[in-house]
Amino acid sequence: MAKAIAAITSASSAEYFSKNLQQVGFSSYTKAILTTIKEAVDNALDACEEAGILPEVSVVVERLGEAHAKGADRIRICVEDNGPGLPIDDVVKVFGEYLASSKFGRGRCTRGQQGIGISAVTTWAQLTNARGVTVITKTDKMRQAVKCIAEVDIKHNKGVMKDKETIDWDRPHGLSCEFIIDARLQLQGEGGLLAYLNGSTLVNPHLTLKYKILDQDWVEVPRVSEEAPEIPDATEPHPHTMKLGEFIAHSHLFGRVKVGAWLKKGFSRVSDGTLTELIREKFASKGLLEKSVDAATEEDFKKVFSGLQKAKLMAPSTKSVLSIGEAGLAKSVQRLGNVDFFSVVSRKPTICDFKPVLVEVAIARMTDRGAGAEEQTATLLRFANRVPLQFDKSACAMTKAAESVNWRTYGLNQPKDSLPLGPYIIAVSTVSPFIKFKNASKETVDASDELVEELRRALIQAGQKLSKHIRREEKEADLEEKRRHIEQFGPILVDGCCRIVKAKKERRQKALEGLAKLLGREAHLAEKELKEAEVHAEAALQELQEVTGILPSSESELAAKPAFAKATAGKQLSLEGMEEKDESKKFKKEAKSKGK
Amino acid sequence: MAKAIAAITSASSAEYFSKNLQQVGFSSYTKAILTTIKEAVDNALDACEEAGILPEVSVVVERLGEAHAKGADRIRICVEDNGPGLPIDDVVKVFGEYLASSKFGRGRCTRGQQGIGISAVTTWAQLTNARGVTVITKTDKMRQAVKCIAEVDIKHNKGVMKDKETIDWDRPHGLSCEFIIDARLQLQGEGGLLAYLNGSTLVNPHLTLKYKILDQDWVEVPRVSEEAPEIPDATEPHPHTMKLGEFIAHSHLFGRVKVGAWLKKGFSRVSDGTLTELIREKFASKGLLEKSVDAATEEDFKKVFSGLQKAKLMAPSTKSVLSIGEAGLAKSVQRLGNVDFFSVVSRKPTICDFKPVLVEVAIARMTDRGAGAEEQTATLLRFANRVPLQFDKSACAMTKAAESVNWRTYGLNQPKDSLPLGPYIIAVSTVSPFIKFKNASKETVDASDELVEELRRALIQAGQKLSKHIRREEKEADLEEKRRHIEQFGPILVDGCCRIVKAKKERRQKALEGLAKLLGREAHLAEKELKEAEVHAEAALQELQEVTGILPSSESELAAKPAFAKATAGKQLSLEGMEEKDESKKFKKEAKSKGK
Amino acid sequence: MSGRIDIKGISVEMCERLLRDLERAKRPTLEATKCTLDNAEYNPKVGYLTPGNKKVITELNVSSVQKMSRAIFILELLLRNLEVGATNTKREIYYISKGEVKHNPALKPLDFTDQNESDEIIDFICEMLECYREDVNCFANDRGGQTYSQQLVVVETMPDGSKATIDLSKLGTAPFQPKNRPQDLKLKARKKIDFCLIVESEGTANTLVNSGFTRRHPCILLGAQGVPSNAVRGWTKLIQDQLDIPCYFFGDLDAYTMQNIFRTLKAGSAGSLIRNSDFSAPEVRFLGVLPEDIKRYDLPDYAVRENDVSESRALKKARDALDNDPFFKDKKNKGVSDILNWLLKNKRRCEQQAYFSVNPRDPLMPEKIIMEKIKNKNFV
Amino acid sequence: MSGRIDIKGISVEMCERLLRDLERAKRPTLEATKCTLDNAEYNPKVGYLTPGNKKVITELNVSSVQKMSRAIFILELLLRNLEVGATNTKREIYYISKGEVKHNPALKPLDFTDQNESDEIIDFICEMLECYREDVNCFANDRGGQTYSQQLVVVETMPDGSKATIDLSKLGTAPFQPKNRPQDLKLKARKKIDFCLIVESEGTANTLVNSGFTRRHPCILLGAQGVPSNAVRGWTKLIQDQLDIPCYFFGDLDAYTMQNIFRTLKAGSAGSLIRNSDFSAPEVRFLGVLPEDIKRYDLPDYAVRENDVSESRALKKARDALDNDPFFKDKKNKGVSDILNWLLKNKRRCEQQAYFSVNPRDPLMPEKIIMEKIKNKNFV
Repeated sequence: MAKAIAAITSASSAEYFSKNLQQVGFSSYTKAILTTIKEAVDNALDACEEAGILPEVSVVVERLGEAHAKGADRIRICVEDNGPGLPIDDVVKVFGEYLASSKFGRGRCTRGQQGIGISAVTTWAQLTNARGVTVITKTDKMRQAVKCIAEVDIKHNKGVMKDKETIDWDRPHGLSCEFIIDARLQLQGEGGLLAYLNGSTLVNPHLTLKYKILDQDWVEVPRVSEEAPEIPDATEPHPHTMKLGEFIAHSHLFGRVKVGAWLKKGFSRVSDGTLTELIREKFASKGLLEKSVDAATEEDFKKVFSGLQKAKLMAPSTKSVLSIGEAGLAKSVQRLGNVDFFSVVSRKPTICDFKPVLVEVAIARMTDRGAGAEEQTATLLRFANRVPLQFDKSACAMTKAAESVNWRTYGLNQPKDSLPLGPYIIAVSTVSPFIKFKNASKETVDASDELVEELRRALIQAGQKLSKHIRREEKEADLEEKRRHIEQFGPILVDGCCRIVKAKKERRQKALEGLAKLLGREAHLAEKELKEAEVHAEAALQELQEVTGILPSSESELAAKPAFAKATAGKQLSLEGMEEKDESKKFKKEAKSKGK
Repeated sequence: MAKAIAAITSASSAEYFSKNLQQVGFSSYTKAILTTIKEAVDNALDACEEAGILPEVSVVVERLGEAHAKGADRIRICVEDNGPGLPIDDVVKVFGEYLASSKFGRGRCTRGQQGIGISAVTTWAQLTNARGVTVITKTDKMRQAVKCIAEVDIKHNKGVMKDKETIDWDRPHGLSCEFIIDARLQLQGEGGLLAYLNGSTLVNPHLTLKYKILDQDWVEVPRVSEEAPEIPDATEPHPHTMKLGEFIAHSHLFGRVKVGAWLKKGFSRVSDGTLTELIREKFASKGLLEKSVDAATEEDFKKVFSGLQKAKLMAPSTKSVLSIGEAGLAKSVQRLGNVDFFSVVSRKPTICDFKPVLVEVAIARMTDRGAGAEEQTATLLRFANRVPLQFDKSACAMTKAAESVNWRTYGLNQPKDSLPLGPYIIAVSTVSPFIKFKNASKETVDASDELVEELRRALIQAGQKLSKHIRREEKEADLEEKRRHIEQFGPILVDGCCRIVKAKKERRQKALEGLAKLLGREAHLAEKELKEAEVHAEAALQELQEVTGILPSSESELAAKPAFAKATAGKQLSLEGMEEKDESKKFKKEAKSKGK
Repeated sequence: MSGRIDIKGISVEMCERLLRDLERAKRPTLEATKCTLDNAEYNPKVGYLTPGNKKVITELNVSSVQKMSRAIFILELLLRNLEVGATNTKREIYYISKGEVKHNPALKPLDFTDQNESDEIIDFICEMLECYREDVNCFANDRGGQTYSQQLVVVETMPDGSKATIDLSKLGTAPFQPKNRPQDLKLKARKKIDFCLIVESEGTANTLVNSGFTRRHPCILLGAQGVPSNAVRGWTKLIQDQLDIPCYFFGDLDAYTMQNIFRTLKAGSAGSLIRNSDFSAPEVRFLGVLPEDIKRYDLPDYAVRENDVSESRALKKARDALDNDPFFKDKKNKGVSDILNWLLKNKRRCEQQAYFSVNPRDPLMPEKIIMEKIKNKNFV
Repeated sequence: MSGRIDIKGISVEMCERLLRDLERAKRPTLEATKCTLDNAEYNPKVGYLTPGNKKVITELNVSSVQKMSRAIFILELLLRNLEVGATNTKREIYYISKGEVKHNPALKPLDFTDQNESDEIIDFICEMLECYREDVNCFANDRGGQTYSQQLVVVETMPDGSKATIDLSKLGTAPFQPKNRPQDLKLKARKKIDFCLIVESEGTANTLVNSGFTRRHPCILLGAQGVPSNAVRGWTKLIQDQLDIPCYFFGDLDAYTMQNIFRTLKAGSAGSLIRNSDFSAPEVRFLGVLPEDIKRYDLPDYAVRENDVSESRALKKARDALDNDPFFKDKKNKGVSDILNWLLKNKRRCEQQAYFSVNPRDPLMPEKIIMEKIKNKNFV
């Protein structure tokens, strides 16, 4: 009755991914370009930072002609960096083997994590154009650079090197990779290449980026920070982040140490006090803690694990997260275009879902968005470990948080449950050694309640800072309006009265003077309020200067015309009573009830 | 300047997936139960069908207590089948190794494809409960069954067998697997376990399913078809579905054959005529086609590939897709509950995005949905290769197609661009050897325009069939109304006229008789229309009986009261002029303009 | 008026025919004049919209039996009213029918669930009998038409044959208010009357009278109060026919005024095709506001708010009217359709009160402009 | 009317004060009576709503300087009108102001962008001067109040001292139409007049007159045409005061009629606190439809559609009125507030035409019911 059973064969991960490239960023020809550049740039930046080098990255996108496939062009993409270069043996691993990585599961805030992305790009090039990646590499130990083609042996998930040759390359070290792929270029829009490039410069103040796209001229965006970020080392795992199976498996990494020692050394936040508590609560005996890990039974592990889950432990350390910093953001934000004013917030690292997370926000008001910008939705830029996320934004934690903020409180227009309107850029950066993406193509960060709340707080603080500027603008407009009113209506009112009572010219003159005094006094009051607002802004500027060492671009204009000061940054505010304290709200209500 | 570069290490696919279990169906505790059962049942059904065995599957879900983790229970899940069983050596491959499969990339309509799912379940059990899966297997070659524990060696992506023992098992062959996991049971709702179980029985008419959930009694849903579906073999790839790189790689599988022979043998739809065309259009020389594949240069391949892309080829064969069939669906739909009437449509296999696809639809009107059901949104069940899809429905091709149909045309209520309202179940099944899922957890089918259009046509046809029933119900109501009208208004009209013309009693009587004749004749007409509608329905029933050998459950009632006949099924309709021909639309308009 | 046509006779005849058909088991039909624009004809010599040949034929069948029964039922009520000389509004008819049903449960199926239903039946009856609503003693509210004149004398012959003579110059500041039926009125002029001015806004009519317009000019001045009621339409017709004086309409420059107010006053409406002969005054001319007045008098005008529902509907209707309305299509009314075209093209509008802005210090300026326009034949 | 109060004097005084303050650089203020319900007082002996002590004080500041300038500007226009005796509607005033601005660019800042803005200023002026709109020669459309009587004679004294005498029995079927200002009218009765009946629906008033109500009963019958206009309110007040006859209001039984129509006729409105003394007739009684009439005459009534926006708003307003409206709170008007309470409790309504259903074959039935109710003092 039963047929012969088909043989079971093992496929390599390369086979899996090559069949499922849509899951790792190649679901369309337009995304193919973006993914290719993104993976190459991510690797370049990671390598530079790892090596403590200030990155200088160039990107070239060239159209070679029509592709074989309909709806696509043959596109050449070349990404070069001044990083440490790859030892020649590593080239095929990095470009030609899936899940080969120096970073896999290490719990650090690097952009790349798992060693899939760039191998997928090579696969895409192979599939669409029958040729892998052309790599040039030079480390500082090599006298000449090596050029070769790397391909994926899909059947065996192994890198293959072809056409290796030695060449001269006029730089001490670096890496260049060139892909020829079927793809289609989208320049503008949220999912466009420019959004990616701008986003990358925003969250990487230390990056000098050059790019040449099709027939356009080279563009250079110089770095605004001379410090390469220090990527913190990973910390030991926190027991509350583990599952039982992982816990037991973890013990095997430590060989013949005693259980007690293993617990203290192998985990964060397990102290002698914790061990005492385990004994007191009968989750472990003294004897067990003295036993070798190898000798512990499964039952032992289960009990200790249960005990640790119930123990009150300090939250995990947040030392392992990397911060861009307010200073860097403040400088970098100026590279986005003509910035009218902006605010930046760098939260303290915190724990969400038992994992360390750091959230940073920059909001900038742009002056070059043209007519109608006030009615358009603000631009939201999302970053995960300093990589721009450009797709599927609606389900993302960062989008949800931004939509949940009541931006009207800060003087912005906002449709219900939506992003605010106006020529604003809202950049949200989430950095964590353990970002939970919703899918393998890393486009959306899973929206856990804790993470959304943390993001929301950062956005609220940035909104509060921003509102100081907006408030000052309103005060200026108000003063202006008051002056206009007086000039316009005063004489009309006095003249009308004079005609009705048939008054003489002298009375008119006197009344006009009286009126000017009266209303001038009031305008004076508004001027005083404006002054006060300016003093606040000045103080904020001062502080910014102390933090960053620079003043925003329009510094000179600022000195000449203090009423139009341009930037602020501040220390992290306490959140207590935040909503109540907000004064801009009150101010707006008053403004509304007037003038009717 | 540059730091030491970290070493590159290779991770196994097991490491990758175990770090990313949220991508393969373990993003929440509730999904964990569903994914576990789904993967085990999928494997059971695939194995039975492969072996030509009518499947009998049992599912047990038991709560063992609280889990270590908050918000979860310790759940035991056991799935048993009467399939061919696994040879003992294969057990660890299937349960303990990622990407080990008999089906990987074979282009057949099996439920499982890539060998990820069940290994992920084992991983989840290991992670949350420090123990893999307990398997009992017996093939018809084994005298006794073997019981063992299989686990994943995550570091090396290898299956590990533990505690192997021989036991007695009272069945000729079969497989049982038991997982103990941290999870949480959701029974009701779109994402609930019952929806999964009901869905599975709907699209697997040949399946007998037994289940016991927590403390509830055993439920048995017996099969309604005695034929195990024949899973068609894969066909050779079609050149238009390939990318250049794949095309070249494909040549290596064929050794030393001539290029011409390779093209004809290695691909679907490449004929002698195609080769002639290639020569005529100068994409290949006669010489090249006579050359051995091994001797062809990359340039040769590229030219031939271009030529094939430009050549007009027949669409790929659709022989490789599997059909549930209208008969099977018609029987299976009765297992959903108390079905009032229903319609089923099994489209011919077709090509979407160069890949063979078969779409089938069943729509049933339920009588047991309680009050308010008319205002609730109809239930949409989605199936991909006969596996229920339960999450992320909004982006799915099947949802999009169902929302795009104008259900009002068929007598259903429907808010704009939404699913229709009412106690209906709309089941849509997509079967294809190459279903493009949006993510690795296989919850959403990518909505390409071609696929959505094909789905839409199937739904429209099912709607048309359904509308016959709805139309008959309207006709019944209409006849009733007509009779009521005559009785009520006739005498009033005649009396009024008589009073105005001061007519005598005799005239009144005569006029009333005349009126009765006149209007009676018309009611008679309505009765005739109803009869005709019934005859149509009868014919459809007849046809159904021929196809399925059964009549729907309410057969006896049907015989007694032909006006309330209950089911229909029909041959595939031509789509030409479909919208124009639709008569129910016209009918409804008339009904509206009446009675005013 | 009640004697204009023999309602009773026509009704009996119709019911007789209906009954005869029924007796022979023949399907009876009711014929009604189709009162819609596609059955409206315009003969420039006649000057108002008349019904074409299209009939709405209702055949007795299961779907129409309710409507027919209701029609006969209401017809009986109306005939009774005519017999005793009672009059009613539509709403009263609705309640009378409620009372009939209450007193006779056999009529229950006829019961109207709201007034719209009985109104529809009354209209249907009028279309069948080709009569006015007033012919069956069913009257709408009197509205508009308040009239001032120092020369006009109205003589009404009462049902008892006596005559009432009303000298409009003797009413103090009070106006004469015409009724909804063109009563048996005879109009006389104590002195020569030069013209009749119909003012769209009742309020502005008042302002003109208060400022002495009717004292300075031998004329008749009346306010239309928006879309002219039957009273205003019939009354203007009487003035035109009996006094043979030029009539001018002074209103806003906008699509709504041109189509709904002026066209109705001058040529009747599609809904009242049967009545237009007595309820339209084809000689009325449109005095303004004319498009050229905006420049000539530097009037403040407005852009049509195209996102305003009613304004954009009026524009759409204007476009339709130019294509389909026989009144606007006839070259005799080119002046009026030119204005519609201008409105569609320029999307501007100007209100009649804009004349008050010409010289704000001279309250008589609007009067002067009106007289100047009449003198210079500056109207269409 | 124009001489009722010294508008000019009050205005000059106000401007003088304003100017004097300005000369001293003192912040001037303008005081206006607060015309809202929370400043309405009701003294049962007076019988209508009067203003309390609350004033709206506008102090000159940057925010109010525009409003004040506009007020003085419009005031000047109005004073000019009074001087030359010109009258205008609100819309005309709007256009006159447009003209002023056009001719004098210095006034550009005052320019109104739409009529609402100038209307608001006119109301503000009236509240400051504590005068009627009519006092500053600004008139609304005449609306409603068409009056029939066989006994009433109206004598109007014209500005030139001459008198116009109008005998309502001599107008044929035409009504007497009162104007929006309680003119200098003297009312006389040719024969004894028993009562005055104010009918909510103009159409039903007509039906009653047509059927001979005014011929059979020595009375005055007038139609209110919905919410009573100033004409109707002032005219009813004149009839009440000069003829000293009982006045009855016959209208629908619903919350809207009780609050917006009957209350306004009897005691004025909160918005017109200043004018109520001349524009309300406190002796008017509510004849029906009374809640008990529904049973007594078996009238068809309706459930209030609570999901209808306007009906539910009327109910909500009724609830507020019972809590806050001094008219409804005073025990003198308990009968009326009992009806409001009944409406709130039962959520039913009944239209006045329901009387026509009582005996559908007798066109005089509504008249009989009305007379019976008057005779039996069956009113509140």
